[in-house]
Amino acid sequence: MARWLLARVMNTHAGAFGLVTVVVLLIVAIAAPLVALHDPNAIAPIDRLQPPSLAHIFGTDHLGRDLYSRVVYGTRVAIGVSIVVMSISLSVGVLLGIGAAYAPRALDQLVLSIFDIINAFPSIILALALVAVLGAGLGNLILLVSVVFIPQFGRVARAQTLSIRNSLFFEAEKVLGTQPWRILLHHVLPNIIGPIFVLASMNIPVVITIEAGLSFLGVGVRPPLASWGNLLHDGYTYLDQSPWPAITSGLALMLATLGFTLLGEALRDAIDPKLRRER
Amino acid sequence: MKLTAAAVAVVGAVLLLLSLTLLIPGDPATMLLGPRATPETVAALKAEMGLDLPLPTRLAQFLGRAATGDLGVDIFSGRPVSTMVLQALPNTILLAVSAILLAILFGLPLGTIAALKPDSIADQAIAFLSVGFVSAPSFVNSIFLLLVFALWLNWFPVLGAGTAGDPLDQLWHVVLPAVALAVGWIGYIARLLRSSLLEVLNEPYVRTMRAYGVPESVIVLKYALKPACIPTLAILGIGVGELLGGAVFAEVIFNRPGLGSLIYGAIAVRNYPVVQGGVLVVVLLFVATNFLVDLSYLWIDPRARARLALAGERSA
Amino acid sequence: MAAPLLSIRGLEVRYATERGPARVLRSVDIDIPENAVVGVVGESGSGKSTLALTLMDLLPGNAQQSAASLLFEGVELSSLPRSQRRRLRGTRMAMVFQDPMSSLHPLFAIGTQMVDIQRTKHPELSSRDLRQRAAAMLTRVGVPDAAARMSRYPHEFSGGMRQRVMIAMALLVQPKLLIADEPTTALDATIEAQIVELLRDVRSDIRGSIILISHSLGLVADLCDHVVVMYAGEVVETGAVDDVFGAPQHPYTRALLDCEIDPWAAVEKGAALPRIPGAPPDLVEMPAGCVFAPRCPQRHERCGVAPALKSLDGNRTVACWLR
Amino acid sequence: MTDRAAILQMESVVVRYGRLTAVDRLSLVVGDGETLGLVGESGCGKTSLAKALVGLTPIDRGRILLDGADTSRGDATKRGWLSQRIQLLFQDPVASLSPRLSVRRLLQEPLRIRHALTPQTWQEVRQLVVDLGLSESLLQLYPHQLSGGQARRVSLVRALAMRPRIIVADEPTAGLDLSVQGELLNLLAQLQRRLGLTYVVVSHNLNVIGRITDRVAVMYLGQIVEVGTTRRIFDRPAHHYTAGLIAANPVLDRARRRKRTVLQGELPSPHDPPPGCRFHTRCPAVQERCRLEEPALRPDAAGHQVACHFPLDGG
Repeated sequence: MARWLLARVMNTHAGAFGLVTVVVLLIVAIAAPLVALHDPNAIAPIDRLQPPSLAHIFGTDHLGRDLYSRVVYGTRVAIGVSIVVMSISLSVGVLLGIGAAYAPRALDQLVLSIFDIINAFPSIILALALVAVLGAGLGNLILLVSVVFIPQFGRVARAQTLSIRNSLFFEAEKVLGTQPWRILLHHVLPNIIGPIFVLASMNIPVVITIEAGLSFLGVGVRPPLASWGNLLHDGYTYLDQSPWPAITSGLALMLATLGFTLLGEALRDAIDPKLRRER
Repeated sequence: MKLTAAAVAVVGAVLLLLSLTLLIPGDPATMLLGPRATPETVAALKAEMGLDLPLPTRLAQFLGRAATGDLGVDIFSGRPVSTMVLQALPNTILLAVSAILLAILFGLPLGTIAALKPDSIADQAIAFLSVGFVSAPSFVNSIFLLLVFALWLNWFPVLGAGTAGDPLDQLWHVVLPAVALAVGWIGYIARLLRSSLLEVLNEPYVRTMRAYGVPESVIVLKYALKPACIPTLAILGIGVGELLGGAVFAEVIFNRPGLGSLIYGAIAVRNYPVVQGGVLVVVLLFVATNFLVDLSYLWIDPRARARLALAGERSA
Repeated sequence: MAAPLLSIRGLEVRYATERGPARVLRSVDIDIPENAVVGVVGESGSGKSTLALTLMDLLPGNAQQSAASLLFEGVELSSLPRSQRRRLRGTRMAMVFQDPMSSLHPLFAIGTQMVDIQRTKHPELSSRDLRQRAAAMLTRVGVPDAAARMSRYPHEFSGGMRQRVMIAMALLVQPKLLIADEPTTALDATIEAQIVELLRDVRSDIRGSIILISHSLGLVADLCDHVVVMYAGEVVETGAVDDVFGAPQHPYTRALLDCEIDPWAAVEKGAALPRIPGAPPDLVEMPAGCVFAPRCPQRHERCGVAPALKSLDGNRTVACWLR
Repeated sequence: MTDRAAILQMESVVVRYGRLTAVDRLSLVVGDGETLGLVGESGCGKTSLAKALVGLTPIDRGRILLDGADTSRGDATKRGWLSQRIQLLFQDPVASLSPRLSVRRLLQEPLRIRHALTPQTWQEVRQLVVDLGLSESLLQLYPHQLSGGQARRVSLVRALAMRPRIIVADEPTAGLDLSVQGELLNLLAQLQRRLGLTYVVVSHNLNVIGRITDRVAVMYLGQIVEVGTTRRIFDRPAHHYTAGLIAANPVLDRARRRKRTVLQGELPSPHDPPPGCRFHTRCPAVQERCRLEEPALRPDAAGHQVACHFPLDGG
């Protein structure tokens, strides 16, 4: 299965590019201390806002910190946050979604209404409001962005479960007298996990963007922790003095979202045959 | 049905907003009066702001006042929030509408061209551009556009929304932020339209048209584009939400007055009535556009009209 | 004998598949006489629907076609530019499809569609005239309250009514060649009978030939003068319906006719039903020789070489070494 | 009536979906070991009835007795009671197999459900696989890799592994080519002889029904309009609808084709069935009484039942 998936993903240029980019980013994130050339938080006011050089290949920021090293550590935050957020939203959303599909009508409606309420806010506005109220910081950021994404997983899980409950093979299992727990475990779960997995992989770049965006607005990851959003904010502040902080962190962010998007799409095309015709 | 769901969502959203203010670590009254305030003055201010009342009462009061257009007052300046929001709203709407129009204006033809000649060089170029566009975060776009076109090339103004009462100047100021917001949606619309158009062009009903020699231009422009636009329309609803979110960044980066920068500025100083009022208006705007999108299905798809009529009959 | 309306010689169609090209039609030779109803019968995979789409030039993108000759009304279609070929559709040729639900556009009123399909044939007529013609034709094919129904959408019609609309469309353009691909398969039995009656009834309205593609031997026997029997992409037998069904010459035709159950036949309930053992060949990896040989009860050494379609008495052809 | 002992009795069964009455006061008896055909056009309720028989659709009124036991009371409502007595073969065999399970797992499932998965029972199932003409290499495959015929046999093995006494087959030959349908029908006949099965065959293919069934029940708008032996139904249909349905069947025999009458009109909406005789809007022999009074399903001296005020000759 894994090998088959890999082959399908590598089959297209876009998929291969996405996979390679994501693998490189993962390595950078895990091995950040090895990949970075400097201490990301070492301040050197004399070297502030330097253009790229041999010593600082991405240049330096307004405090003279090495941008390359900060971008490398920012990878850690971006990928770490997005994976944790997706894990939380996925688990909670799938549980709620399947639960709603099996629950009596009133309970189902209640869960749907909660999803509707969360969805009534544009996601960045909701995250902004939540983080602003509960305070900035990594933990709150993860928790609250997770909340924003729960409805998506919940809805997909619910819709998939309902469509399976309407499917012929579900009826066939009932006629055979299959126990409900067996149906759930062997027939419902395996069939909804594909689309859920695709949704998660497609949402990772979105979470990366939201994390960076909130940090950019100063309500996300707190400085001096290096987040691409923080770097970008500093870059924006000193844009008229040196474009390098903004350019390097912006490009890192774009590369990450592009890589994850392409990988997500390749996975979707591989897993979901109905969507395979799309590029 | 849709209308009730929308109403439930709005009421729920307001409830959520208000309950959030309960969870605030430092409450606004204390914050406003500073650390040296006596408990009595804090309590007095709280009473004045209605913060001492139980949540359901506050909710009812807030909704009751909101229905008459009263969103409370700015805790610092004492200005009515509704006035502030109304002043900011046109700028944000101009930005959002420009971005949507740009996205449709470029996305629609690009998607159509790509679908008509699948796998051609044009198609591949469009596909390549679209993916790049889709994945670029709007605030990165904003900063890069600002850097290149305003700071380096000096083609467009750097900051602000332009002089009030000068439409041309305002339009000039909206170009860069609108492009920054639209870029992702150009790619998204182009890709979505391409795939749905390809699907539609393979439908049996298109084959029927071809079997009677109906010219390909009529088939594409009249018969295929209409059904192919339905999925695009569906994501436009969600898109408006993302645009309103993206507007926060565009307005902050380009220093434009607007709902986004209003909310952002208020959050920084915990000016909760302004945050509440601003977010409420954003939510209303978002829910209303989604409702309009749902309505437009009825206009496009006769089957949706029939389903609605049937549902009405059942509930009657 | 008069020249046929359509003469197909050496038609080959391949579909690109993941495993390689599937040879869906192979060296197909068929003559469609003037003013005749020709049935094309065959089971799934016989290539009968591909044949229809080939004639209409409506093959999907992954199909590759090569024909030695497609002579229609004295014009060689295979050398005709695409634009001229398109202009034949809706003027000299038309088609009725199997599924009347998906074959009509769900978002446009019936009338709009019926007007647009006439424009190639009647560019000189105004939309208003075309609309009137369409409404009159709906009445002709038995759609009640036709004028009002013109502004209705396909989902507001029953399956049988939709198929009447499709037939009305075909009649509106007066084709020389009408291809009907399983026109009653998607319909219920009593509605199917109504559509069969309608087809019989409008037969004389069409001053041309009809190709009826069907898996139902009964339907072909019911409606057609001539029959073409196809198996796995090849024509195995042709001739007048009564001759072919009365005295089949090809072992496949005979076996297939045997498989058709006669519910009135006086047979013991326990008696085994006839069947053809085995399955049709894989069109991607075709075995050499006669296509039917692996399932044929009468196969012998010569079947290792594919037999050509040869003429018999009484205007019949058959592709079998035994004849 | 049948001379066999009744194994399945439907008594005034009503099946509703919301406001739609799909099966309306339907009574029918199936004899032990017989093959009963259930025919009718789409919307007549035959599939709803089949689902009700296997417990997939609850019945709103009336009762279904299996071996004399009410299937909605007592022991019969326990999981496994019904499934070990009656099984359904679905019309779309590929879609009725859970897509993520291998054929091996699919075939073991009925044994697991019965808590009877032992090397010996599994060996029996594998023998059944071979008996049905399936290769053992199939066990490795997944449903989407099977042909329609193969999937149908896998479903059949699954059903048989529950050791039912009755099998309801919904359109057993749908999607099968003429040249291979005989194979499946022969197989069903063999199994019936070997295991003493009772079949309820739902089909629109009158040729198949005419050949393989002992008796036929004809349905129209949720009700049975005629029940009798297959020979009698085909040779001398008493209900005008039955006659129209049989006449609509395209057959090779030209002599039979010539004398056909075509039923006019379309099926009225099942949401709003006509008053009186439900068939009166399309009946060629309609009288005033038919519009007012609903005819009951009544047996004649020979036990042939028909619901018509003015049946065809000898009815």
